Amino acid sequence: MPVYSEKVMEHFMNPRNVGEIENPDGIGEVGNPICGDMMTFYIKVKDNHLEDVKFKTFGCGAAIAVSSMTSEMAIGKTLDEAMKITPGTVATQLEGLPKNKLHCSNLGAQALRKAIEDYLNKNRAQGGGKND
Amino acid sequence: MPVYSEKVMEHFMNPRNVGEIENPDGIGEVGNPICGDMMTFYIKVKDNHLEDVKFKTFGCGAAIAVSSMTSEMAIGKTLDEAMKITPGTVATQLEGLPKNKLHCSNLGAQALRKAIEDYLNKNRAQGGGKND
Amino acid sequence: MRKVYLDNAATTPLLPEVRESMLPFLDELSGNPSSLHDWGDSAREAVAEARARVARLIGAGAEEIIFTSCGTESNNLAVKGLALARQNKGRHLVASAIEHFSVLHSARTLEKMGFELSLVPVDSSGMVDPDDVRQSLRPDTVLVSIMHGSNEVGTVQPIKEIARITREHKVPLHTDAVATAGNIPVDVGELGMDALSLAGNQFYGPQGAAALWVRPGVRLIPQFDGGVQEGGRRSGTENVAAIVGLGKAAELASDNMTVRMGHLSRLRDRLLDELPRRIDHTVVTGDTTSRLPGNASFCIEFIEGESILMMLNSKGVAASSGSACTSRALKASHVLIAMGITHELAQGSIVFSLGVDNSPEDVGYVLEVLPPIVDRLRQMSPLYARFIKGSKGGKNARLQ
Amino acid sequence: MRKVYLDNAATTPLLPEVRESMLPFLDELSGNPSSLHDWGDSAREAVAEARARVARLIGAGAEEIIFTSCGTESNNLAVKGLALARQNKGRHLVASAIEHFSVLHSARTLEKMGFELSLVPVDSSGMVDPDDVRQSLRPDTVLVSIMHGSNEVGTVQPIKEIARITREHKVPLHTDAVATAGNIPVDVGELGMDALSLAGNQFYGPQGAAALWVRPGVRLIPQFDGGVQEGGRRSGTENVAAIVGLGKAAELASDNMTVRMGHLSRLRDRLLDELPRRIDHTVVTGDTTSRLPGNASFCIEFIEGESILMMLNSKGVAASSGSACTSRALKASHVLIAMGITHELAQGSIVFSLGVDNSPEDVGYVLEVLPPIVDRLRQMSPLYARFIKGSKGGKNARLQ
Ligand SMILES: Cc1ncc(COP(=O)(O)O)c(C=O)c1O
Ligand SMILES: Cc1ncc(COP(=O)(O)O)c(C=O)c1O
Repeated sequence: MPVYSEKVMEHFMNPRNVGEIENPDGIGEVGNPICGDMMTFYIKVKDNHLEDVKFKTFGCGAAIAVSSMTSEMAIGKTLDEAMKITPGTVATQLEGLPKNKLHCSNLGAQALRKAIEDYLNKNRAQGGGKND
Repeated sequence: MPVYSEKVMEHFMNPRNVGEIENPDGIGEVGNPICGDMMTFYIKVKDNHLEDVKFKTFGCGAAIAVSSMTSEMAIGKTLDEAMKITPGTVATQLEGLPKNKLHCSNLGAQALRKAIEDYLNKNRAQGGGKND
Repeated sequence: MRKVYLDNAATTPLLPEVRESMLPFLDELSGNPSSLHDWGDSAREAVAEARARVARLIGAGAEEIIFTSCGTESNNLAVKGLALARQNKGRHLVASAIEHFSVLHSARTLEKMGFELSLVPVDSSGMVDPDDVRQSLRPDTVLVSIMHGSNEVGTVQPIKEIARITREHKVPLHTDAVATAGNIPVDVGELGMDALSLAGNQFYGPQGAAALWVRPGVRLIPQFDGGVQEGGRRSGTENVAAIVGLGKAAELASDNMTVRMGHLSRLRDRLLDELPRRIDHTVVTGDTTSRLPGNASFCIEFIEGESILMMLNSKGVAASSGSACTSRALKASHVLIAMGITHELAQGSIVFSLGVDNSPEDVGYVLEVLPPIVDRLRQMSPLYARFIKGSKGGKNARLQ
Repeated sequence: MRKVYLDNAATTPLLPEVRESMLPFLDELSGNPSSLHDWGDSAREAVAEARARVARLIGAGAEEIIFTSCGTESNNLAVKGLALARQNKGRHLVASAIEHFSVLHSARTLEKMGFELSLVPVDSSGMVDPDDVRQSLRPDTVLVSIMHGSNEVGTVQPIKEIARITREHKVPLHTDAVATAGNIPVDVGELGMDALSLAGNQFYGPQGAAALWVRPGVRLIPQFDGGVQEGGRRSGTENVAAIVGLGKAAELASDNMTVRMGHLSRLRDRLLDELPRRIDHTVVTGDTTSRLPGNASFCIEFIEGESILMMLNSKGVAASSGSACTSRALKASHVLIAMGITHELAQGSIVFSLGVDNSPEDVGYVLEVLPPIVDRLRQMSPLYARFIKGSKGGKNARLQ
């Protein structure tokens, strides 16, 4: 196997929060199958907090573990806090990733951020601006 | 070991006719230590036959075995017969020699021939001409 | 848990007889074959016997075999050694697009030195058309290198036809037979190439011993400079134990080839037939008739190879993949891409390579554990979700 | 008959612990370290452990070790790889006149590609003068290669002083430490070279596993193109069993070096002292103080090395020689000639290389059987006869 930490293996074998959210408040999609990995994140927002996060991921073991870990880290956080989840913090929580898999940890945080931005954009468009 | 035949090994371990002949009828010396091998052949001639042949050899296993075999083949032969001993017949009698050792078999026949020529020259010089 | 090794293309297990043949050269002092004493003699004789056995496997003369340390070394020596020996005649090379990197990258290195490389394409089943080889030849072509069998997709090339063309044009042909020698009949006289690479760990011999055969009269520039081992064509102290093991493996392969091929192709055909039946949207890669007896390779849509391997491994099954994520360079297999498979589909590559130790039960086990793994990964896959949505109510609805 | 192996410079016996460490990788399936499954994991972990052990032996970082198949490969990779990586900076090479052929002939190959080679001489004891290295440096020098210890005459070079000079001039220094690493302390930090070759079968490890260490930041052009094994610097499937054995041998060498050196140098000194005392007209070759602990090498006048080896072998003793007749090229050892030894004297070369398995009894046995062998050969030697006649009645009369 790639030299994955136990944490990565555990999240890969038992990924948290796999799935879609019906009528999500935001969707973020990054990567594409040609490059090897693709992730779609779905979020449900309540009181400026991430009430629920779900994902679907096409990709390697690291991509799946990163998605799982990112979703777990995000749930319950405020939007601001969630925007501060970085590839580095995800990789650290996973007890490290092999060097050539670091791009996967970028994708997780990016997809989450895109989903939040999607939510914010929609809200702004509706003049809601909860997050200002 | 170099891939020597049993015959070569046997002659190397128990070389025949090693030594010098006191007051030889002919001496033949070939090779030189810089090239690796040097042989000196001594002959005793009686009634146009090689009554005795002895040699001293500095060199590898093949050189010693070739000297021994050449001397053994030569003893008892007429001078004419002995002159017909070739590197090839020596090598054949030794059941072959490794390719890079073939020059050694040249030396044996050469040294013998030189000794015979030495004898013939001396005789001719003395007007003896036994061999004509 | 059942352990099922289906990665024989990566390296085969050692047969007990091969191990036995090696032990005396590990158990006691194994001499240096260049040494002039009894220990050296034993080592030299053992290497000579192994050489004769390897030669017999491919119908060659013993003195035509050069022992090397791995298939990669054999391929480097062949491509660079043959091309550089003829560079005064020209600097054009021909290779197929699906050669192993040890051939392709050797040719690339020659390109940096001023050679030109023409790549011959393959069709969708990974076959080279001999006519394309003919078309690629130029007056300054000094080497053609076409592999015999592909470890990734199993396709076996029409080397005999290709050799007929290269001989006609008096261009030497090297064949990477690392995946075929010892596994299917390879006779250099019958096939007609000029140089051939093989490796012991592809047919139940040890790692660390491989060979290059070169037809007598074909010049080769050695790639290791040093002593005069292997007739000066490959310097360096020989790995006697591994060479002896290679020789034994060659002997066993010569003796048992037909039986082995029958066994393997029965297992292979069951995989090739049943897996696509049990897992929708799965394609077989490589030619189905001109094929290595042990190769069952597929692309499974909507999911990625490394994830499949990891889940298979958790069930005790070893296999390999040509997906980008499983390569350290993060590029999809150039073999699959050359066959016209999309990058997306190539991500789902999975290669089962069978060995003589595998049983019908092993195959049954894989057929049982793989479908739920694919299901699970597809349930996670946004591509699959998109596909299902795109075909809602259609014939693919049942896939849910 | 007693069997005494004194050719450890050719190849050492495998220590039982080393053999034990290797067997699991021959006994079961040894995976391919590149594979993504449990078998691959075990193989990869075993290689990583071996890498750490080899690194520890020479005080290096694990990731700086490149595994190869033999000392010759390490030397070829070092000389060609380092020189070619810097050829835009210049094309001048420096090596000592007594380098192993795998270094010298690699440099010769580079000469054919346009490089220039300067050979640094040695003195009569085989020592390089660091000042000569300094003198040979030019602005376009891109590589210096000086061996650490000579397997033929035992001399150990002042590498630390040489490295100080090359560092000053910012020229990389490669050191062939095949004869020293694992036998005497070698610390790359302390010695200061930039690349170092070592081989397992020189310190009780297996044949087929060697290494090149390269200082971080020093560029190297790989000599095997192919996959990304060894960080892309040496492609090809690893010989896992042999690498594991090399690692174990490195660990044992690290742990037992002082004891081993004491044991060997006692045996060596007895040979160096007593042989010339028991056999007239015998000279020790190589430096007597800066010397490998296991090397006892001589030239015995008036006779030839192959004959000595054959007679020693018939008494169960294995040794080697640098005589012309014992080389397949029929040339006297370039090392002896570079030391100013005449071709004639070089013919009488005999090299005993001791190993940890040798006992004082072994040495006693050689001291007992060699003098009569020399006598016998001298009785056959026309050179000896001539010498005796030339000194009739003189001090050498007693030699008869
Ligand atoms: C000093 C030295 N360098 C290089 C080599 C070459 O090593 P190998 O024979 O393992 O290729 C040797 C072999 O004895 C050696 O003694
Ligand atoms: C077709 C082919 N050629 C060459 C190689 C390289 O051989 P090695 O890994 O022994 O260097 C392989 C390895 O799998 C192969 O399958």
